[in-house]
Amino acid sequence: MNSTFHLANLLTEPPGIAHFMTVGAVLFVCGAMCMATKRNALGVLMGIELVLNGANMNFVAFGSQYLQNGGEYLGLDGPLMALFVIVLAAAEAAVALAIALNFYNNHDSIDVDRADQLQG
Amino acid sequence: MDASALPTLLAIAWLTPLASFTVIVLLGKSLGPHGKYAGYISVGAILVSTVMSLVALFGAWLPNHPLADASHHGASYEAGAHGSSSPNAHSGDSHADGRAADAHAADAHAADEAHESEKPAYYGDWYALGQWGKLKLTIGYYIDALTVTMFSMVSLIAACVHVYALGYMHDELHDPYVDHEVHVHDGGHLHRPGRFHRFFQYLSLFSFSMLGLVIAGNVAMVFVFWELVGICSYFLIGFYIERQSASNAANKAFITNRVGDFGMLIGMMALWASLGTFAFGDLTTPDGQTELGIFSRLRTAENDHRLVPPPEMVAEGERTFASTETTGDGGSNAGHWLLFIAGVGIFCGCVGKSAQFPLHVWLPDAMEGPTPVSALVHSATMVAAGVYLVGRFYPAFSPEALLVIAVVGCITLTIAATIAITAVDIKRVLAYSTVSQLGYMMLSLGLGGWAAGLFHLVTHAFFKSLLFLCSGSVIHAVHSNDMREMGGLRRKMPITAYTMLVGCLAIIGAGIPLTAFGLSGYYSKDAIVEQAWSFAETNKGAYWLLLAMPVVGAAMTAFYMFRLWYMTFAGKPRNHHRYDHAHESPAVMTRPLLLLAFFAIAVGWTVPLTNLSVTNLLHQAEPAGIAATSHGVLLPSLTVPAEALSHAPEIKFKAGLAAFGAAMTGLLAATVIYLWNTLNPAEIRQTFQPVYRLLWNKWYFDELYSAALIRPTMALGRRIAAFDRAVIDELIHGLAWLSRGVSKVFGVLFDQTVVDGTVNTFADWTWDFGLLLRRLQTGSVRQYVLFIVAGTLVLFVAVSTVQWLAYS
Amino acid sequence: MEPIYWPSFFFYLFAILACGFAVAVLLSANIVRMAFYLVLSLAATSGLFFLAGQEFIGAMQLLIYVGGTLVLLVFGVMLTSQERFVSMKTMSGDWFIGLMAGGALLSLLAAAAFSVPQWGSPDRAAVENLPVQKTAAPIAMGLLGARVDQPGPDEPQRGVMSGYLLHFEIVSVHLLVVLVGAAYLARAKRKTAPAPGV
Amino acid sequence: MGAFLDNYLPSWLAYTLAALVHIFLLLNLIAVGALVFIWLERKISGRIQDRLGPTRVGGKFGWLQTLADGLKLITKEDLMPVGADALLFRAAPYVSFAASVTAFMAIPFAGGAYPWVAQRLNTGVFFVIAVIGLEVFGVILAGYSSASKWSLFGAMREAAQVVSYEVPLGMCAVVPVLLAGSMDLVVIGDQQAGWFTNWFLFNDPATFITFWVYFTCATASVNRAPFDLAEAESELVAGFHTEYSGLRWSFFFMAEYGSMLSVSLLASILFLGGWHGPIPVASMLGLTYENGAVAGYLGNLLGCVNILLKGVLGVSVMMWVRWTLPRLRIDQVMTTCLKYCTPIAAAMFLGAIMWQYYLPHRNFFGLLPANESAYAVHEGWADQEGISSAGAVNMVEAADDSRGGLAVEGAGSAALLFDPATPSTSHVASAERGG
Repeated sequence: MNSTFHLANLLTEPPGIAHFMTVGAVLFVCGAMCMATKRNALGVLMGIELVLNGANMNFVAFGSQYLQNGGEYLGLDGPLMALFVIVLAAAEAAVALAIALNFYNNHDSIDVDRADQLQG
Repeated sequence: MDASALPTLLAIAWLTPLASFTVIVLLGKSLGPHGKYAGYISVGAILVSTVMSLVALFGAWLPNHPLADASHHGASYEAGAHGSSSPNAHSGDSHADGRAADAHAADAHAADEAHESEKPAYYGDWYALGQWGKLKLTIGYYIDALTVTMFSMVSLIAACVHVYALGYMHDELHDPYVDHEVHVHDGGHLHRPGRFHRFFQYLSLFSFSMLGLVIAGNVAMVFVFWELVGICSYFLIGFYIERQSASNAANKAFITNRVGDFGMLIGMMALWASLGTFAFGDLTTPDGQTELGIFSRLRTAENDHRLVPPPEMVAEGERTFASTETTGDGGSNAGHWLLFIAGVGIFCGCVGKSAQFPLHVWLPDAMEGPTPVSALVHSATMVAAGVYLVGRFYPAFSPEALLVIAVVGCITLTIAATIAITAVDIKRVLAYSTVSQLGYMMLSLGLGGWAAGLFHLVTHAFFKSLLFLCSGSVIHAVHSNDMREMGGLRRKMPITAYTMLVGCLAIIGAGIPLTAFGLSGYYSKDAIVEQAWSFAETNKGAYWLLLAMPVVGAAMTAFYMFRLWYMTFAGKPRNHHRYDHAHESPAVMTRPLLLLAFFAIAVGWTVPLTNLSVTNLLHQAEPAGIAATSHGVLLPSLTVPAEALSHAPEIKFKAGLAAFGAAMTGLLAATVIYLWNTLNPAEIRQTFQPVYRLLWNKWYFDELYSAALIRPTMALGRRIAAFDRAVIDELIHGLAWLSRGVSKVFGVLFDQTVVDGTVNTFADWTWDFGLLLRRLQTGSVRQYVLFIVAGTLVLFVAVSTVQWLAYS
Repeated sequence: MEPIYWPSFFFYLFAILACGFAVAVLLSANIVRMAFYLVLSLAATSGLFFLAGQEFIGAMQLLIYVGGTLVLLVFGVMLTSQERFVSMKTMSGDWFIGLMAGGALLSLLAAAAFSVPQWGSPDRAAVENLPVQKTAAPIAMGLLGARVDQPGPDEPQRGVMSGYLLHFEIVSVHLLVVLVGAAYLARAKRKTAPAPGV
Repeated sequence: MGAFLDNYLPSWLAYTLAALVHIFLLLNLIAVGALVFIWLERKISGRIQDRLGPTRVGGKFGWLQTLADGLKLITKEDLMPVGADALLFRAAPYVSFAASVTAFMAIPFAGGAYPWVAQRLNTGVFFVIAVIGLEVFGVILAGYSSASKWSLFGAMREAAQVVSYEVPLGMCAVVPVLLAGSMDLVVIGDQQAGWFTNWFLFNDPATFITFWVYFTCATASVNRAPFDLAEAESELVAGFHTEYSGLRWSFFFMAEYGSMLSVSLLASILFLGGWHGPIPVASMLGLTYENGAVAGYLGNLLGCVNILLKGVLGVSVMMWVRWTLPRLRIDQVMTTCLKYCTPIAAAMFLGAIMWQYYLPHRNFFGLLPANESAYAVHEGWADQEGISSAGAVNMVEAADDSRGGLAVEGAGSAALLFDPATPSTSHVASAERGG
């Protein structure tokens, strides 16, 4: 109901979707920054995981009954989507890791800045 | 058994031959040695059909629809005859007549049938193929007494023919089969693999097609099976495809039929365009509405089932015949014209299929097929289809259309009978006899004798199949078709000879005049002559020819039939080589002959102690409203008398005597000339040389068609081809040359400067832009991520700005 | 004063843990520590999932993500953990640009999150009176193709709201393909030529 | 417990107290358990090797030996290699131990109307398996941060092994879940109430085989011999804990013994009837909550003893195996997992489904009719529809069946899912859930 943020009743008010979304946003941005700043391929991979988790947080938040305040409600779609994201993230990690290892085998390095043969 | 079982029973009877066909097509020669078991499968299938049809008739139809007593019919004749005594009365009276007859008939029928119009019939759809706008195509059924009768008749005869063919086609089991009539280049005979299985495969398909035609519930389905019957006959007539004559005959049959089908399509379109339905019966749609069928539309209950063009037909007709004059009472005749066209159109199809003048030429040539096929084609299937369709479509024929039918039938029966007199090929005699008998049927239907015509169809089917199978037996024995090489065969093959004698007696209508005892043809032919008599009495004038011709035809029938029998079986053998070679056919061939002979004798009888007879059965199916006398609208002087009127004793007496007298005359003449040899046929031939030449050459119909149609068409085609080569090809070449020159000039002037320049400029721009973009393509994943983030931000900001600008 | 709402307390606890370790992942230069922080961050995230009532998703997060994916990641780290790759410095310029963009994005997302009133805190009494929601069975039914939570709009028959059976199958096949593909990519290969210019 | 205390104390104090009591009990269980198990292992190994084992400290059986060892370890110097990553090196043992303890949070020790469980979760099975799997992180971090190649090798082996073995382990755990139609451990345990014939172990041949596969995989996933590649002393000195000493080292062992106990408890709940003995003594004596709180408490106590006995039995079997079988090579370990355990587990999963589909409502290899009430699906929604069958297959069947009508009864199904009559607490309980 109240979109303003009161420090006084911080612990007496239930968290809403916005709170979860904020956490998700932090995770997302951290992940994106990881991808942008890490030179280690596995660091980039970790950034991706964080980004996916940030996104997942939104799915879960919108699919949760406890956070409902009359807004959008995904119902069962929320957790199911989150589940698919988790599973696909696992698959993605496996493939990315395989790529990273291959890259390491071929270049003796996992610095993504060295993987720039495709530059224009 | 409940009457609701009828569609199922008949569907089984209908589809079993299809199953047999499918099995044989798929397995073919692998069925036993040389495909021998294909024959058993096919025979089994048609036997199942027969049993199912008979179960449908005796188990499901008759218990639910008891037949009227013949004596009641007699009573109704009285009433009908009464009405006919004032034929010139106002047309409104004739309804009263019809209804009087109806009332009597109603007593005779089951008590719950309050109305004569409510003839028992079952109709519905099994499966809807689809609906395109108004056009709805379904697989449906329309089952009434006629359907059941036809099913029994067709399947019974087909079963006999199948069994017979097992023996007749035995040669085809040899591998290789030697066709003695085909000569190959080195002077020998053609050797080819046996086609036993293929023959039975076609027979099964043929039976399936004919049964489908009979059970069909709408015109579209009828047309489909109509064409299937046609293609089956094509296959079977051309069974000995290596023989040039067989191939030609098949083509001829097929193409001639197409001419008739063209007319039929026109008739179907005329009906559909104005009525918007193909169905015979009224159908109830899933949402509970009743869609009236063709018959209900044309003969509505409000109009006492008189044929009145429905309003939409009048409107359609007025659009089609914009300049039609209106009748005196303000109404338009347009609807009647349309009805006439539809009727004649449908009849055109029947003309082709039932080999009526002028499309009769294919049927005699169809003798090139194996004899069992001829038997089937000539009795139960192909040619019966046309007559059946006229009978089925009867409610839609206006009196004028009926007159056309009658005239065509009359011409056909006369011409065919005269040709049959001179033919020497045993099968050809029978073929022209068929054409002639079909003419009788058409004549009867055209004159209002609905039941008589269809009754003749049934009786004729039995004795004509008998006759053909007998002739097949003879051919099988002597290996020749030419009667001049036969003679005296009755001593060698008595069963064949005497069953054929039965057939001959049946076809000439042998019986004790003025009593109810005779062979089957006796009843049906007399009924036709009675109807003709009734018609001629009602409509004076030139219509008497429609009476005279059938009577004369009866005499000719008797003459040529007995000429055939005497030349074949009586007297002394003319060719001893063939005579010595002759032998009686095996049991598998003669048993069907005996069965058919029994039917040829007895099918016209009423089963003792019951009312069961084919006539009574057919009366049950008589379409609503046609029992009454009807009057022409376009041709006001035309009156089609009610069929009941023809049973009046005075007509019966005269017609019976006339028919009997004619038959006896013909029989006597044949006996005198061919048995006693009192008169020498050669001398007679000499005397009537021009007439004989005319008849021998089949009235020059083939030559006429050749000269009038085929040769002009060919000549025209050659001219047009020459024109094509000389003018059109040259024109095109010139144009091509011109285009090439012009394009060369344009290529230099325009293409290479303007078009190429534009394209190259664009390419250069793209290249430069690509070089620009290339700097962004750093290959670094991390920078790409930054681009994505930046892009997201820009997108957000842009959208927000636009929103802010738009809503603030 | 109202009594403390304990889920709220735990929310903030886990949120601070998740966000803090996520930031630690970002700021840490050591790849192994990054992995460690990531584990903790994701575990805290799964705690948040539990708090949101999605116990199944939370357990899955622990099982698949933390227990599977990240172990795999650490495995990869170890396979490639040469001294020079463990701590790779990033250019300060990159850091600057990244932080600028990230800060902007974060502020944008946070602003978006709090800009919709309906996404704010729900009524406490209403939330406390909610019955415990069973999560596993509806999800399982959803994966098997039957939606039991949202029946179609006033339509009594089944299958109006279709479930996720097809998606489930696609994901399964996808996983299989990934398995095969990863095994192929990572298979032992004999090096034919030395890598150019290490 | 928190809800109970809430009536007498301020809310925050009540829940804090409840949480502390739970933690105290669980930590004691693990600590005391570890003490007992270490002593037990020494005795068992001694007997297997035809020795006596510890005999002196604390009297006849040397039962104070472990305590003495513990004192020694506490007083030992805490060493750390020079090149070690200090933070991770220090954190690793606690990560392991924390994971091990957390698993106990969701394990019930008695069922019935008032189950003895710190936090009842409706996805308990997965939670426990997931948390047990986390223990490996401590091992991996320890191996990496020790800056020793022995440790690193051990850690890598551990990583590969644990990730692989979680697959068959999860598959095996799904079979009882399928039979019970719930992932709630309390529900699964109570489904097997009554005589031992109701145990899922004896439900059908597939579950019987599944149990042994589960036990193998559990042994592997808690890193016990013959799968203890991470510490293989013959090759890697001591594997991941080569560089550890003193209290940190002992934490690893507490974690290991805790994990052994938790997988054994999980095995007994999933397959061996949990807190229900082979003979239903408690219900025979009327020790249920229908006969009053005291009787019910006694019944639960009996159940608690029961499940702990089964857990100890499981741990003892693991020790027996350890001192009987030689250690496998790493490739053999992976082969065992990927070529044997996983396919067998998958086949048994399928077999259990088939069995359940074709022989529903039968127990003990299909010989006995099932106790219908015990088989009512406890998720709260199937009960009402009168679906009295076990297993996910039948749930699916019921969902397919328009008569069963899960999705059919439009508004009804929401009520089925969020059934207020289900004996569970309100959202306040999620405080405990979080803790």
